[in-house]
Amino acid sequence: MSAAVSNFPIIAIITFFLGAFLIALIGRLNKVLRNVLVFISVTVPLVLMCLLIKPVMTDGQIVAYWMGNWAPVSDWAIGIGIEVDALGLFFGLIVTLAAFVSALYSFTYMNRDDSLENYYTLFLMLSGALLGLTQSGDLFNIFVMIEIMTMTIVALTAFRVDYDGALEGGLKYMVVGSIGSTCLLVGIAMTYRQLHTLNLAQIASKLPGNMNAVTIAAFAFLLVGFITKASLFPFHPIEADAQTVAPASISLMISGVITKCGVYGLIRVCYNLFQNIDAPSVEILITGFGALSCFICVTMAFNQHNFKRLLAFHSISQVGYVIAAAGLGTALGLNAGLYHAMNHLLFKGLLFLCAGAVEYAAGTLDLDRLGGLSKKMPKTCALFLIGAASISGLPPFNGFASKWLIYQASFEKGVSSGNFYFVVICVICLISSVLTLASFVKVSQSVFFGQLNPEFEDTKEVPAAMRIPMWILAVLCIVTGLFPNQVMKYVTGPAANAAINVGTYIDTMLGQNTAAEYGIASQATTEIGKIGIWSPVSWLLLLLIITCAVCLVSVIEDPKKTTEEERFEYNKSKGRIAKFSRDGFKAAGKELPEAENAPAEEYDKPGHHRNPVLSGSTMTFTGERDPKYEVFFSGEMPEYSQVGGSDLFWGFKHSWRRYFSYWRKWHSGIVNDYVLYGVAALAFVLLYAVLFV
Amino acid sequence: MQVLLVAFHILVFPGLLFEILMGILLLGTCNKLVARMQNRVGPPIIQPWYDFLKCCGKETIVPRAANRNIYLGIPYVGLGIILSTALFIPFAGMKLVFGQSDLIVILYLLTFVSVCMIIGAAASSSPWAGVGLSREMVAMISYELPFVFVILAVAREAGRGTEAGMTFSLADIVAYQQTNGSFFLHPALIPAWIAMLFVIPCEIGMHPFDVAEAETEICEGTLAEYSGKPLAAFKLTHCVKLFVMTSLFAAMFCGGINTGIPVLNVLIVILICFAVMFVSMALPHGACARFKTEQVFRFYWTFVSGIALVGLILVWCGF
Amino acid sequence: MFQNLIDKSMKKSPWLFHINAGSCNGCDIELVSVLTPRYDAERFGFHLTGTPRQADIVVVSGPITMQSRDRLIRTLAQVPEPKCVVSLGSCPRSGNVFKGSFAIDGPLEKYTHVDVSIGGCTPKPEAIVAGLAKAASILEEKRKAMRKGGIEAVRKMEAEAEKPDAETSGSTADAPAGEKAVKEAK
Amino acid sequence: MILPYLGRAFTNLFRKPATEKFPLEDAPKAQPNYRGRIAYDPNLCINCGLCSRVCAPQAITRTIKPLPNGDSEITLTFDMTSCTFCGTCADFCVKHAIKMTDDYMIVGTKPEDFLVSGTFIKKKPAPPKFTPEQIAAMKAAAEKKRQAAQNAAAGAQPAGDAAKAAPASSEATKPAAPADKPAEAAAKKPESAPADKKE
Repeated sequence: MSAAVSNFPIIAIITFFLGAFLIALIGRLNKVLRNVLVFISVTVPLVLMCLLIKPVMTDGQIVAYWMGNWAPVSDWAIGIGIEVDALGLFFGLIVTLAAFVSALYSFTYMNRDDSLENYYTLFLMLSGALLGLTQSGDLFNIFVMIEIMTMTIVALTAFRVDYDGALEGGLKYMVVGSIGSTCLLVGIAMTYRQLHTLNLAQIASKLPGNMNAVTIAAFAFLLVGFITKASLFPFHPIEADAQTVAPASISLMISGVITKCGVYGLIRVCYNLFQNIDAPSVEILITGFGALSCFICVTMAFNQHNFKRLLAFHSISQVGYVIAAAGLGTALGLNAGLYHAMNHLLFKGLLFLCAGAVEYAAGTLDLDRLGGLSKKMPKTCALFLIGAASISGLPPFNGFASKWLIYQASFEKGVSSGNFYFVVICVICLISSVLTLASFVKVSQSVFFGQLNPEFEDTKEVPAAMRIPMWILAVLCIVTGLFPNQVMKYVTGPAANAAINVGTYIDTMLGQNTAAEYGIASQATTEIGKIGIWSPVSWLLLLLIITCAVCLVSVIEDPKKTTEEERFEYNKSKGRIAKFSRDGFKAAGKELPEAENAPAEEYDKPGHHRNPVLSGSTMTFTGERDPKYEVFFSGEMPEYSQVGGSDLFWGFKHSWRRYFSYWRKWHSGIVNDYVLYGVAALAFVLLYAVLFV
Repeated sequence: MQVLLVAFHILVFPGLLFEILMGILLLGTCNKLVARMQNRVGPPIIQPWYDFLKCCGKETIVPRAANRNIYLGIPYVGLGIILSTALFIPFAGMKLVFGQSDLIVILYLLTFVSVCMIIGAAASSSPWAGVGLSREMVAMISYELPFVFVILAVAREAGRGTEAGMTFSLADIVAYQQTNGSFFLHPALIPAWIAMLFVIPCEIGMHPFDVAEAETEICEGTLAEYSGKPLAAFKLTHCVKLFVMTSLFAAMFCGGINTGIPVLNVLIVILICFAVMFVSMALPHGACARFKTEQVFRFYWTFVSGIALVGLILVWCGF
Repeated sequence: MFQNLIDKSMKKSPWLFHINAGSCNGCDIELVSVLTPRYDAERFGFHLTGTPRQADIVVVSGPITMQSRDRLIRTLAQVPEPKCVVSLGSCPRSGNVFKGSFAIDGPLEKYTHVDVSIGGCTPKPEAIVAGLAKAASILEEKRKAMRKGGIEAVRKMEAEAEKPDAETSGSTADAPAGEKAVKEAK
Repeated sequence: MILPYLGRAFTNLFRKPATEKFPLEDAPKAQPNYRGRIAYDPNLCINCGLCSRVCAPQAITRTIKPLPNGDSEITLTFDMTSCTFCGTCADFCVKHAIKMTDDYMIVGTKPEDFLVSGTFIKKKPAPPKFTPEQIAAMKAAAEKKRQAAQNAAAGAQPAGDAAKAAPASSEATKPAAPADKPAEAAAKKPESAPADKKE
């Protein structure tokens, strides 16, 4: 490992923090300078992380860097180590990519707010903390980074103080977040008390030897701490509230990255430190948390009225997917989990940015009032469709590849372990995938399609600068969806293997054969070959062939039909017709009799009888455009009657009304309820760990 | 030569023309059988072909409030996808076009086809279509659960041979049935294929469960605004979906039929398709009226998934 | 070749859309009874659709009452071309017993060209089937006209159909011819 | 979840469908006295106009065209699209000129197909036998004869019933007066009758 490459991670972290402090100093001077500074301090870490991919991912080396060059002396690791293996780099990539996209987006999205230098300082500190968390090889350093992250996120959620619910969301996040941090701190203290070391590698080497009651309690505390950060089932309301009120670029960071760091922590704890993931009880616990939060949050998202709150609940259910897959313990399961974690960042980020764009253009996120925006914002609608298709797992997009892996892994785990529980997990995942699709159909119908609310008549498309980051994410969505095998081989495969065999992790930090001496076998890197026998590229080729075959057939020459509508539009564009004049109106192919000049006596001949007083209603069509191209409204003039987002799917919701009303009461929005749920979860996990692990 | 063979496979035999022909014949005979059940003569067998041609000939009206590109483009995408899905199903032992086929992939492709219809309905911005697409979505949620149970049961049963203990690949399932008997006769899988027979009509949207295009209640629901060529594409998708589901049933449960002569195999599987069509679509259509939306949902999530779950548990306990 | 295949298929699968412009429901029941097993219009491909967008033959029944007049015009406009309008029973053509009342708004011919009329105060189902079959064959000619000259050609064809054909001799021709000429002038 | 019609649906499969073969064979005949298309026999018609007065939807119109030789050509048109087939015109027609056939296939594309009409020529009425002068003379002779008869009767009972006779005579004169008026009316009647028939 050449020296220069080994200190890339620390440079990346430092650029974030340096950028944050510089902006705090000179941010107020001039806007452009501040934006340039933000841009630099966001692109440099991304570039560094990409440079690291070659050595760490493909060659399998691990970057080891001791802060202040305090190398371990006679196996006492005092200094803080930065250790980046494939797993750490994988999550580091996620963090830097999200930070880059979010910064780009917020240049235009936030320009309506003021005191932006505070925003950017907090934002860069947040990204720095996140990157530090994923790179650090020291347990306490992880805790410090988590603290910085929680504090900055609380401040950023409540950044728009005038937004109703912002302060409340921030407060709730801080209160329940601090429960998680205290659990982490207690866990770290316990492990330190037992093993007298904080270095991850050293803990990993020492811990499997002496598992006693204290370390099991420490495991439970660490587990609950990271579950709070990943905001799984009992802790998810705080994140849902925070994401609803935070600015869109920040909710991208919350849902895309902070939950992933919780997942990173969980994987480190279970796979590396305690290596007890293959114990059935731990698997059941973790997959249980994952599946539970997956199903409950999807059904909760099903009848939300606010666009971003719906997306928030979905992001929790997708994290539930990741945890359910990662908790399986098999190589395929971890692979599927990591792949889904990456996909989740891409499509969830895209959807949050679309929500931000809708809020920026239309001003509201209420699903019952929005409607028909696809005519006004066609590009955002296209982007939204890509995001929605990939989150609901439609084939060519990336959601499908990772979900398919998750079903395969969970069912395979069920079969190999003979435990019907994992089949139930697989079924829950499949069903919540359909429910995700259902709620995104609801969102697309009530925001983009359907009738345009006259209130939003003058919404314009969002500026192009805002759409560039969305296009970056959309392209990544499609690319990772089209080449699942390559992604498996180069990105998620090495990361999963790094998590599974801890030996190399320990050796690089503490010297060559320490792992062997502690009796930790280094498992062979399992090669996942058979996966991905479905190659989407060939399917896409097939689809192209068939659609052009269909179009060839349908090229039957259409009867000359310069429809009146096109001619009318053409003339109007040329300004020839100011308004559709009355005389041009031949509703059903026949001139309508003018009320005045219809001679009364013309109809006295046989076979024709007309009432003498010609009704005034002939006048109804003055000024109305040709009804041929109006929507069929069973004869009436079409007026605004958009079925609001909330009362779609009446059949389904009616059957589940008791279930839905129970969960609505459960999410009461009162902080002490959430704290109660958190503590209850902690007690449950402690009891479970003591009894079973 | 190889390219020509692949082209033949894609475009003619198990490909486009065969699917469309089979789809039209299946829907035609289904309507004819239903008519005969109601004691009337009923339309000619190739009536869907005339409907398709007539719709091609009519003028296409795009409502002013509709989103024009999606409104016109989506039907052809849906048609392309359903035609490509059929290529993933091994038909009477024929070699697969791309050599791989997977139940989960087919499950999601079928979902994609229904999503195309939903997006098409949403793009037409008609209130009828709004109600129609929400009903289509509820129908999709309702048939997904039993369908998943059936897929897991079949995957588990066919996986006994492989080391991973389960296989989603349809090719392996058919191979397994070739060796030790088709699943149709297998005692443990009887509840599975009964549940599958219930799932097929809801997946396609046939009469008792066609809550989405209920022409009487919500004016043709999702297709309320469609006319002309896009409508023709949707009608053809409906026909081909019939063929896809019946040939999926044949592949999943009657894969073991192998009489050596390929032509005979093909005929037998075609016969099975017609038999499945009769039992699962014509009989319910002739015998009962259209379900309400929540009736469809409750029926599928209690009765049909109960049967499917019994099938899964039977297979799980290794009968 | 494909085009006249389509023309032929126009005749073979005509879809009906029923507009009740204030009818006493006598004709509506008869129209629906056409789809029952005894008369079974479905063997000719007739199929009752829910939207005008998918309709080929629009069956109008009832004297165009004041209320239903605007809705009738809008729905008729929303039917895609080559379409036929069939008046069912006596009411649409003349207003039957409601003739001269303040509540109805004139015969159907005022608003659209009526291709086929089926007389009878509730015509028998066989008469309806015969009428619809005639309308289906007219549909085919309209489709041919539309192929050549587009929608204007169809309108021209309808206008010719309305002109009184010369060969009906005898005095009956001139009396109605009188009022026909007047309508043309309008 | 019982399916009551499953059994019946299954058995129907093997039964002959109950559909009429209408277009292949000819249409089935209607019931015996079905009120279908109107058949009007112009020769029996006496142009009394009862049918058009009694027809609710005013489906019957009549045009009378005077011909040069004094005859009048009368056409009655029955508009089938305006008729409700109630049959009242057939009941009221004194001469049974209107019959309701059982032809229910009233289908047409042009309004003319629905008009049932018949015309007949109403002869000019024969010229009156007596010229007006002869009629005046005959009237005067009759007058004289009646006066003579009256005077004879008045002579027989001169005073007794003069009072009675007065009113009697007044009646007598009155009946006499109207008596002679109808006579004129009668005279006038022959040539007015044709006129009456004319309008």
